[in-house]
Amino acid sequence: MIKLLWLIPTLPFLSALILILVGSRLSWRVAARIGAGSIGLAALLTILVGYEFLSSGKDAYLHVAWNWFQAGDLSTTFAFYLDSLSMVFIFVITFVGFLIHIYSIEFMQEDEGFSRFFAYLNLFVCSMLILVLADNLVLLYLGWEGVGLCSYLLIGFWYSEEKNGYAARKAFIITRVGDTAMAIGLFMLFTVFHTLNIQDILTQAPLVWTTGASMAVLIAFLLLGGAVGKSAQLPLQTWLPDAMAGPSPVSALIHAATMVTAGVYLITRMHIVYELAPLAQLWVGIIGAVTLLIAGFSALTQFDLKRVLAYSTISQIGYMFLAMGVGAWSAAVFHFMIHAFFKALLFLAAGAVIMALHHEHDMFRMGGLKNKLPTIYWTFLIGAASLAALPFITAGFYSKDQILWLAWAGEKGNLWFFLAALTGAVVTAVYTFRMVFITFFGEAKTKISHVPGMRITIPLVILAALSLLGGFIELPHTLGHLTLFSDYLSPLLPSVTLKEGIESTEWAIQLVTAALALGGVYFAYILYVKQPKLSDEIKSSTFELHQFWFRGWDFDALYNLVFVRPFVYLSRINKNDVIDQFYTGLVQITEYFNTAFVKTQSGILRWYVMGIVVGAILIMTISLFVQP
Amino acid sequence: MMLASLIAILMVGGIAAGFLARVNQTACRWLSLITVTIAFGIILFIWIDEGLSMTLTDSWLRDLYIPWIPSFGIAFHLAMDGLSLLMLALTFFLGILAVLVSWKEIQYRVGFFHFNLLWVLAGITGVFLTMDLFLFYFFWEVMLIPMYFLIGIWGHENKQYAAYKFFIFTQASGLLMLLAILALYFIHGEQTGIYSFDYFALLNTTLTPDTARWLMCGFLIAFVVKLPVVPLHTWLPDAHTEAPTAGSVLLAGLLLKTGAYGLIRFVLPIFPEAAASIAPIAMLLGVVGIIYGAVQAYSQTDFKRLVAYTSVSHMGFIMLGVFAFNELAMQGVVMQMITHGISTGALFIIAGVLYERIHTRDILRMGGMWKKVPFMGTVAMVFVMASLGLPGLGNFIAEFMTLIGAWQANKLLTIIATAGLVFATAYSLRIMQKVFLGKNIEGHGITDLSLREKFILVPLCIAIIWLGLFPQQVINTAKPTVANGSHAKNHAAIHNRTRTDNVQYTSAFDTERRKP
Amino acid sequence: MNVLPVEMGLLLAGVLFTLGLISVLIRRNIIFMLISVEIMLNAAGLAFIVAGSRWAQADGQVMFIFILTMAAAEVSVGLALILQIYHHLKTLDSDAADKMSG
Amino acid sequence: MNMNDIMSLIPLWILSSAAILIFFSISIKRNHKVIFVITVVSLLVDFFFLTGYSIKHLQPVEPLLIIDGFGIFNIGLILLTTLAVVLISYAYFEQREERKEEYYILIILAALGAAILVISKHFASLFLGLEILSVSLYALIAYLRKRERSDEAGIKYLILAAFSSAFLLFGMALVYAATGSMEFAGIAAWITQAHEMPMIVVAGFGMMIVGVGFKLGIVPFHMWTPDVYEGSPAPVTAFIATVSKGGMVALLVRFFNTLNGYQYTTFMLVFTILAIASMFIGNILALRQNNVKRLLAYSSIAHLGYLLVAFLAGEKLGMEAVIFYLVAYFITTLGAFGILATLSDKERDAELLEDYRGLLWKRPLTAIVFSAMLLSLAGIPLTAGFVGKFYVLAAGIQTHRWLLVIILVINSVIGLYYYIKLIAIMFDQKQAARTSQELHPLVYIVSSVTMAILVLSLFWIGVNPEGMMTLIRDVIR
Repeated sequence: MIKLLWLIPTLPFLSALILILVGSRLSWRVAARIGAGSIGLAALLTILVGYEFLSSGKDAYLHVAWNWFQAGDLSTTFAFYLDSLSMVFIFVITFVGFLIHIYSIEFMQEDEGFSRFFAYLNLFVCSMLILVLADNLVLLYLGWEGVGLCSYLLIGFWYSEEKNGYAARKAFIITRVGDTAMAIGLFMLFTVFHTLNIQDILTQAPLVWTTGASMAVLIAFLLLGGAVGKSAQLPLQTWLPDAMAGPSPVSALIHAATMVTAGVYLITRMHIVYELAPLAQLWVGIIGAVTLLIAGFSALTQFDLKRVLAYSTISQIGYMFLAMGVGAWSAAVFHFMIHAFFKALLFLAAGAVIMALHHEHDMFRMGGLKNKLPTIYWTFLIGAASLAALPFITAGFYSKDQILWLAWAGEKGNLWFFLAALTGAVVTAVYTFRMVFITFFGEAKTKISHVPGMRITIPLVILAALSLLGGFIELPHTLGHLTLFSDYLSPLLPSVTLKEGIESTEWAIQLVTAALALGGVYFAYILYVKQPKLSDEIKSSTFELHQFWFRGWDFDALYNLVFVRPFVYLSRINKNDVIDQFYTGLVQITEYFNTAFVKTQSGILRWYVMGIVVGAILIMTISLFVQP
Repeated sequence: MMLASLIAILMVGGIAAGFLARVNQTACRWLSLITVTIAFGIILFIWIDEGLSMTLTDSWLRDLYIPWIPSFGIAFHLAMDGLSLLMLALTFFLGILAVLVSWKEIQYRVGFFHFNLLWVLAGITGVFLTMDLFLFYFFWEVMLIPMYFLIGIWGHENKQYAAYKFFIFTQASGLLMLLAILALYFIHGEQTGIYSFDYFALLNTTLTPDTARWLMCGFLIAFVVKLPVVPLHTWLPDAHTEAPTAGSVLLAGLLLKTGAYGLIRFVLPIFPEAAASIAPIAMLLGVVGIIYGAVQAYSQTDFKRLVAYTSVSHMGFIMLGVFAFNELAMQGVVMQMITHGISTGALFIIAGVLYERIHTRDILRMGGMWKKVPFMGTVAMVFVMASLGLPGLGNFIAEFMTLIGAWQANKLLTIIATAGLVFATAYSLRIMQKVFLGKNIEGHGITDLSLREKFILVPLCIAIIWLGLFPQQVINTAKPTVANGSHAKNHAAIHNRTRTDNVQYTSAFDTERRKP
Repeated sequence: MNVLPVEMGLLLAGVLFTLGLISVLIRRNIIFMLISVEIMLNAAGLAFIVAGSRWAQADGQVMFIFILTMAAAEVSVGLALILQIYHHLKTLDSDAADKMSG
Repeated sequence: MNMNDIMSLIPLWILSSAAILIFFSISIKRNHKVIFVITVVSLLVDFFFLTGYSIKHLQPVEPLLIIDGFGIFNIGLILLTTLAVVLISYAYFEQREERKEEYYILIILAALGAAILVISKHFASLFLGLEILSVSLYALIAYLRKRERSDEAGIKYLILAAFSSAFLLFGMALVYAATGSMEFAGIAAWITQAHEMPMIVVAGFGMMIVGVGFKLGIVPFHMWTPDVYEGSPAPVTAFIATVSKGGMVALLVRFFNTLNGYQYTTFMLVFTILAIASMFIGNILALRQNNVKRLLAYSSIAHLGYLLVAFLAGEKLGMEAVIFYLVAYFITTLGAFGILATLSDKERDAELLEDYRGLLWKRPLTAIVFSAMLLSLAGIPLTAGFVGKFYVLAAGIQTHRWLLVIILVINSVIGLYYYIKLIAIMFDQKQAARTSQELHPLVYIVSSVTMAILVLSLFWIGVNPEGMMTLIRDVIR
């Protein structure tokens, strides 16, 4: 069964191909069956492959499809490499992907681009699978760009809106900036190792480099550049909020669960390089910490339901980066998985709400949905609770707690990381429940036009269950000490060495975390349910700051000013190509001479005689007086 | 003889088609199509026959030598290696498509059009095959005139201006190359007593560094104008924009490649040291081209002009790769020649197809066409993605190999070139946005691709994807040529070393003799 | 009899030549221009005679006769043309014959 | 003068007697056809005699002439060119009312003058040949009396030619005064002996350059060319452009080589300056010209500049290049003016650019032939002009005349512009309103066959120049 690993990415690819080629001629039922069914099969296959892989006890499985290209020293294969890390990822991708596909069948039912949507979505799943299964960095890059393309296509799915297209291009271009850094990183890796095979690089790296080798640091930074682009981290985070222009399932799958965590995958995959480059690793943490705060505060001020979730995604990935920064690899991957569950859930639920309210995105025009959409309400609440990391019952608590703890106690952790994470936790709780209260409590402001059906509710329920229970596979020391997940990853990803004598503080940290999360929820309750006026007062008293946060800390304005406008300006003023002026000038000079010379051909005989005389004088002068 | 027959078939076919059109225009089109297809068939036959068993040592597949002007040592010398094979395959592939795209577009003077089309192809075939420098120049010029007519007669509004510009730029640079060829001829003749224009003879000319640099500049200028390299590119946007679709396809797909081919075939092997000495400047020019072309492309509103500037940008990679002096980059260059021919050719075809429907090339007047023409949109998407270097499509392989090879030679320039990919994204997506996405401003009620158009574009799609996923066959075919070419630098090093060794040896000998 | 140095003879021819040349330049009447040219030709003939006498050869005089013959032929064609021009233009001003220029 | 001398001069006798024969024939009855046939036959006979007999009996005819391979080749070239001009002329003159028969006398005499010019080795024969040529040309230029421009062109040419002849003669006299010889070889011997050239000889040569430069129409003695080209009947223009200029080039080559002029840097400098000036000014003047005849006149100035490059390169290759270029240029120019003549009508020649608009669609073969000629002038491969230019460049590069060679290249590019402008007009989609009245088709057959032969030889020499090259190499040796 493990031999069929290649089928996992191939199935979605075939399905995408069919839908692109003949999709327009298929009925939506057939298209849906092909689109969702292929992912379903892939998910099933993943489980079977995973079962066999786990039971085989082997570290890794390699499937070489064909030799891709080989020239000079460079040799790349089209090969899939399965190990415990990629196993987690393909599981999340196919399984969550499958749920989202099911959801999409109903969500997109009315859309005329139904089959196109599924084609793109399948293509995305295929690319994402290639990304995480790639055995060399070139193939990974293929997947990496492939998901970028699909993200572009899906953000701009409703293409007749100009702003959707803008958001799509913005997403593609900004991630490409990161990709450029990553590509250069690949060039450097190749120069050092003469291969781009991931496993070869990882085995050789410790032999070639000592810890802190400048080349290692440089390469780690360049790869980090790719990661921050894809994962919407500082300073390339600005595309993600705009990416919400895409349909909600897209936001759920691509911009929450899978693609945006590709950066996390990349860094985790290359963790040996980062271990050898402590400076770069520290910066991974710093970027994570700063991003999670910035995005968290921005999330506080948004009124578009999906933008809140987008900023929250940035913030949560910040947590993962923070975890990687302190070397808590498995914690990062764990948070990735749990985050995939609850954030997909939140997006899907939000999508259902938006669809129910006739494509209304503004939270302040929702309200009172608690009773009208109970299933949605409850599942959303569970997701929110998990996001806010409400203690003990939610999966989010366990994953985030682990990060907080290791940021504090880990050898590479420090107080600032911890404080940032802690502040982030409070902020998360506040904006999450602000969202819940505004959307579902209070009085209804918009009529419900569509009640979600089974295809929407079932995925929500499954995801809700996972958001609650998923955390119990990894429990902290103080609460049962279950380490299924980190054990599973341990051969691959090293665990964190703790600072000496710090274990005893674990319970205190947990207590503080729990208290702060609950406090945040209560704070939100006061502001948005008990005394809504208070929130308005706060808002008006800090209007400038509010607006600044609302605009995402003005990064967009900055980039526009520094990069986009100069580029467009330069391009515009030089539309007619200044270099061409040079050649036009040459022509003009020649024409000038022409005009001048033509005057000498006056047609008057004596003038011509004069010409001969002048010539004669010239010749005589030269012959008699010039001695060359 | 097979090689000569390729050229002969095209020339005879051209003349026949020209006359046939007086009787029946459709027959003329069919005849042209069949002629090019036969040529394509011959190339495929050779490829299958030889290519599969190709090895490094036996890199010349076919050779034909007929004395032509013996008093000047000029011969009709054709030979084919892997590189020429690939280029010819591309030539005839695009040639077939060029005939097909003109099926409906060209209704005016059909016979003369096809005559010119086939003669351009014949000239290009000659350029890719000839191993005699005089003959090379001969074909180099021969392909210009029919091309000039293609632009000048069947072009768009400003065709005369564009045609002049094209002709004068290429002719000026070509003449400088002729000077260099002649100088090389005499230097070689004086050295060896054998006056010959033969490529393999001239390869062994010993040149002083100064002379070599000057002569190389002569060759270089012809090739970089064709390529084109900024700041010698300004003929290209005009020519590409004004040419009829088939003309644009041939220009972008093939004529630009003759420049790249010349660099690989002539500049590097004949002037290894000189080429190495200007490599940084050449690479810089390449990078300038990449960035400049991309910035220019972004602001254009004429679809074809935009694509033309992307060519400038993409050809910068060729300059960068050729002068990186390693096999990897060179393979990238060869790949780029092929994939750019396909992807840009396809974009021009799409521009042409749109022009036939809505009679404008102004992208500001397009928009929202996906709804009406999803098939065309999908195809366009593939090639737009190819032009921005999306992995999985041929251009990525080319650009990746070029860049990774160039990295070994010059890091800073490679970084800038890589950043150029961001710009490529910007202009490529702009095409998609303005043409197919967004709102349907003018309410064009247009029809999707016809069967003939699908027949043109789908093979291109398949080719570009195939090259992206299975490029190895191409790489293997080019390998013998490229491996030798990129060893030029090593050759040079060995050369210099032996020379200095000799000097040391004699001087040592002298001192020893003086000692007693 | 004192033999004049050959330089003097050539100088005389040169002066004659220059006079003819200047008068071609300053005359506008075509007939006068033609006459001036004849003067120049005769100057050349004089130079030939001087040169021939220097070397005591008849060649110089032979050349002079050739020149005379040729000048006569030239004048005959020239006068015919001038008649034509006068017929067309009603003037002998050479500046009037400037229909072709540019 | 012995029998051998008389035999070897037979080519000249034939021409003279043909002129006289026509003269008598006219006095009996004016018949264009008959005269035409006589002319053609005599030219052919002359040519066959030349190739059959003279070529085997090379010898000098002391003291004036020398019959050598070079001379024979040039006479042959002149005869064939004259033949071509005559063949073109028939249709051209057939549609005109003027008396056409004397034209043939004049053109045969002009050819005779040129033939004498190219075999002369003495100032006297040089002068005679030149003047026979010139005087015939005065009449030929002004032949179409009814056209206002023809007499203007005639008088301009007459005054200027006589003026420059005076320079030439005075120069000769000076040289003669100093050296005591009018034979080229004698002058050369004297100079070799004298070690240093006296001022008077330098001045003499300088003045001779004026005379020669005028005939060649190089800058600054070029100003007559456009006016005379425009004013003359098209076939005469062709004749001036080819035979008159080519004869002078041949003479120059002979004279310079006999004197071994390449050692005198002063004259090399003068010619270099003239060559550069001719190339630039000729081409630039042609750029925006709307009259095809004037355009070709300016282009001929530039082409003579190119020719001077090969001339300056000297050595064997340079001489070969000069001759080859001349041959190519003859074919091309004849072709171009031949087309111009066939397109002309009774009122005026087809000389405006507009007359050619859309010619390709109206008379495709004519347009293609004309394009081929223009491309040959531009030096594009497949044509004789290309090989000629290649030859010139090769000669220049072999002797390291880089400045000249690069200027030649620049000028080729400038020149390209107006040649392709003309081609572009012929390929234009619009068509000129003007349609020439049609004569009896038989009249055109002669012209058409001539044009066909010209265009075929253009391509033949362009594609397979080996034969011509061997021939020229033999001749020079």
